[in-house]
Amino acid sequence: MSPHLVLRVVAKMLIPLIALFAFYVQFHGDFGPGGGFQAGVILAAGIILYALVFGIDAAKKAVPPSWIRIGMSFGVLLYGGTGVATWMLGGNFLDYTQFAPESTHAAGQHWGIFAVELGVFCTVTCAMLAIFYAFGSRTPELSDEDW
Amino acid sequence: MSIEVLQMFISAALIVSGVFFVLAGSIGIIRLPDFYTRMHAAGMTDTLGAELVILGLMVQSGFTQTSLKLLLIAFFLFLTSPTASHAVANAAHQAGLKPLLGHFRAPNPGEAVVEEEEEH
Amino acid sequence: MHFSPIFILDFGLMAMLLVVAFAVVRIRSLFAIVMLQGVYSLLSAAWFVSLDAVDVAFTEAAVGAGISTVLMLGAMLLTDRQAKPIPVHQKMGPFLVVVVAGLAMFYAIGDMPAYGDALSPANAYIGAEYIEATKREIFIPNVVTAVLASYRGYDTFGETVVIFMAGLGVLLLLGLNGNAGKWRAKPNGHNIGEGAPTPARNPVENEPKPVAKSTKAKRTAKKTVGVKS
Amino acid sequence: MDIVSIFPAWVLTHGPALLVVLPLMMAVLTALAPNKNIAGVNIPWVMTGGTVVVCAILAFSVLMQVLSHGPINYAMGGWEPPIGIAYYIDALNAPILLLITLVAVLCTLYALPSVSAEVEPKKRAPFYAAFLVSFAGLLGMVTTGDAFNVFVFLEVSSISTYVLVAMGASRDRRALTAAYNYLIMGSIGATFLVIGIGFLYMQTGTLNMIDIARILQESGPDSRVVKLAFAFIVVGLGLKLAMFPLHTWLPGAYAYAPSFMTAFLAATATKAALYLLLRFTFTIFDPSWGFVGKSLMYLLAGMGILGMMVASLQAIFQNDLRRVLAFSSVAQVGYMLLGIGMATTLGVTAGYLHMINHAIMKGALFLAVGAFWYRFGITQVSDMRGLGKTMPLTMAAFTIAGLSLIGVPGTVGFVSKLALARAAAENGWWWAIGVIVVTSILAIVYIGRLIEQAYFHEPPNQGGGTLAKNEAPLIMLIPLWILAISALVFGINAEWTTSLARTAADVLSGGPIVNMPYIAGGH
Repeated sequence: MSPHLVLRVVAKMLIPLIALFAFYVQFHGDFGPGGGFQAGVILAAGIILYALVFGIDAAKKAVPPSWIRIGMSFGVLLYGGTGVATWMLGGNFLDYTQFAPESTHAAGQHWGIFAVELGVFCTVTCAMLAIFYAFGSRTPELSDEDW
Repeated sequence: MSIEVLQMFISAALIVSGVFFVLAGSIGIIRLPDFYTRMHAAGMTDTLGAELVILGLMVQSGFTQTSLKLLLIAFFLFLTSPTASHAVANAAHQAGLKPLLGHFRAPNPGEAVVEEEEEH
Repeated sequence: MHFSPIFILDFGLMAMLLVVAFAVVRIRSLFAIVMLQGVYSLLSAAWFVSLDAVDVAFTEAAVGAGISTVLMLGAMLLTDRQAKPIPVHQKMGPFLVVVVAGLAMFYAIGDMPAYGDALSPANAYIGAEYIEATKREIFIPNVVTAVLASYRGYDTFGETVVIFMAGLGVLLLLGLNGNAGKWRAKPNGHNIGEGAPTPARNPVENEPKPVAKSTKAKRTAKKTVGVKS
Repeated sequence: MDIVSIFPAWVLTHGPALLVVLPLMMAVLTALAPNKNIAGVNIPWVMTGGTVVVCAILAFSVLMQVLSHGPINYAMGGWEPPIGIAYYIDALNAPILLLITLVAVLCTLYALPSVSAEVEPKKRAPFYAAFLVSFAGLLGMVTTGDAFNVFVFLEVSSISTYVLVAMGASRDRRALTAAYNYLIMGSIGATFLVIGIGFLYMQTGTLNMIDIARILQESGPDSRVVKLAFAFIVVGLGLKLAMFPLHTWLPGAYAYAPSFMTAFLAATATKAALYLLLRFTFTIFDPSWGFVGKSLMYLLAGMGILGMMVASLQAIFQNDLRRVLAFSSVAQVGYMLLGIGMATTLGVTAGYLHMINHAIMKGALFLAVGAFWYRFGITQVSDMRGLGKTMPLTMAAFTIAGLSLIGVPGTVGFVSKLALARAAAENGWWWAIGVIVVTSILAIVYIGRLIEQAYFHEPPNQGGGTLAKNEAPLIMLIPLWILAISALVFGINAEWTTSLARTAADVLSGGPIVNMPYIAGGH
């Protein structure tokens, strides 16, 4: 029997909740504290917890390293693309009001903030995982006696 | 006695007892002799002490959103603190750290307790 | 000067920060340092809460205490558990820099606005305007998000690029599979240089041993020593 | 104006932002690009090259617009400053934009063979991406008119530069220590800078440079917080621009970075930091304030002089070819600081001119050194024997740039040294002229050593016979010779560069932003 039975059971319970919390922080950032940076870090922490408890190979199956470069780039592209979109609509770079110029309640601003926060979220999650994978992969594996 | 006063008393009692456990745990961490016993004290601080304080706060805030959030915190603490204590103690055990055993041997059941000090 | 609870809390937290910072500087066990840095982050997060900077506190707790502790531990596993002692004469330069910078800040304290002064420029000018303008123009309750993502969204774009670059840098230097650093550059013609490795020599030959293996050996060696003592 | 009307109106309005955003976005796309050649085309290189060329065109349009229509303001996100971030481009930073983009174009051209020899094949796409990020960061630092945005883009460019320097590890493992050293020093510099900006914010409550300048003009120089901010900012930028005692990161970083990156760094990175120093000391602070004027004169000029002397001496005793040039860079930064430290129009003109000229000649020198390595693996001075015979064209360009570094008449180095000497004479700093002469003699020693090795020694024996002639590939020679020829052209006809420098200095003295008083003459 694995000596980590307790850890595994608890981690299995917690990781979905951590991910849920990350999304809460992400999408509730307009109203409470939080935003893309924090949410990205929390989601990455959840995945790292998975890697610590179940081994880094299992984590690499769940979140393949090949996604990481794409995810990191996608985040910046989404952020910059929001700015490019505002250019296309005739405004200055990152002028979100262009998305809904007629709105009295600044709907354009809401859409813009939503998009850029999502971009930050993607980049932060993937960058954190990149760093963790890079360091974690250099030991053969995180075997039991190491922890 | 109105409900508020009752609420107050219950919450005060809970918080005070929580603080007592935290204090006892803190003293234990300093005073106890070896890793495993200290772990015991630390685990108590984390789990029982903190839980009781949170319960007291919950009673104080009544049926509100704050109370719900506190309940969630209590739930997560209840899950994570014992797990953390377990993981740390388990790691120490795996690494081969022996618990510190006293000078007294545990008496066999049935025998009379003979207080016999061993030689150093 | 009145000793309000907030005042005592602030000073208590600052004092604890100071103690932890000293401990981090003095201790040589890397494991303890990493843990103390987590403690430092949590303390500063608590302090930020008492300053009503909840967003900052949240970030500090998530990044400083959470993920960077794990990453530092991961890095530490690859190196060593103890920091090498640094001779005193090497410490003097940094120490002087810190002392001079600290004294300079003390020198300026007299002209700084009072702590929490609502009329100080930082609070009264653009800061106040952000709070007003967010209500008027963006309609979201969290001013921090409004400033971060909209008013100063371009800065955040730059920060996102910084994070992207950090990830990309790790990819470039370490690789995700732990097998980076074996490739050797070769000149395109005859190699007559002294510094560069000659093409004839086998580059794998004078490679240092794979890092993971040696640390592993070191670790087990340490462990046996630890049990015996 | 004719040249401006070529560009569509959209480019004229949004060009400044596009100049920075385009390389950033292309960097991200390059990071995703395949490493393999598709149909014989190196995709990441083509993407990088296209981006820098477009950026150079944009920078040209920006410069022309600034020269004909005056400063450009661009409000990011449509938020007018001070509430939002604004770009502010005038005659002071527009030439630097053009300089950075042109150097980047030449370096990218050169990079095609150089990078394929020095960077692992599967890492080429992220490598080019990192280069584009570094490039965009430098452009962002120079274009922005917001003090905090300066810090953000300083970080963008610095972090990518650390990575790029460390990429030299496939050639020499010491690149890793050099990059680490650079990382530590650069982070300390950035911290100092951001603390200084924080104190400025504390004093003024705003981050927009023009707004800070206006408020500081109203409140005057008496606040200790302002003095502290100035001190921190000067130290922070001093680290970045390798001001003399803070230059320790520079030789290592230049010596072990990949060849084309060294050339790019030497020609642009310190220049961007120097521009920021000018902007902060002359636009945000005011040189007529006692502490600013004194630190310009004693600190910047003093450190400049010390750097010129000490670094030139150190350059003589280096064995590594690129270290010689790196120490010479520290010395050349000293020349620029000396010009700026005079705080006169002539002095700043000379410093600015030297900044442009130094980019040209140091770029050429490092490109040539990279070509030496590319063909023969040469990194040491003693290995240069006979290069005049084995690589005649490369060595000729190296010699031209080297002579320019010494200050031989007819080269750009002479023009800016003469301007500097003139400014010193006008200021009554006769000793400074003496120092310029002495350091030029030292330059003769350290450059002469290299040229002597190349021309007055036989090529070494290699496999029986002497080393055969093996010229660098054409694609490396073209950028090298463009720089070498411009070192001659702008040395003989310095009107255009001088007028650019003069307009830049006039911006500081005239002050179209807020009417900044500007001290003329010595004090």
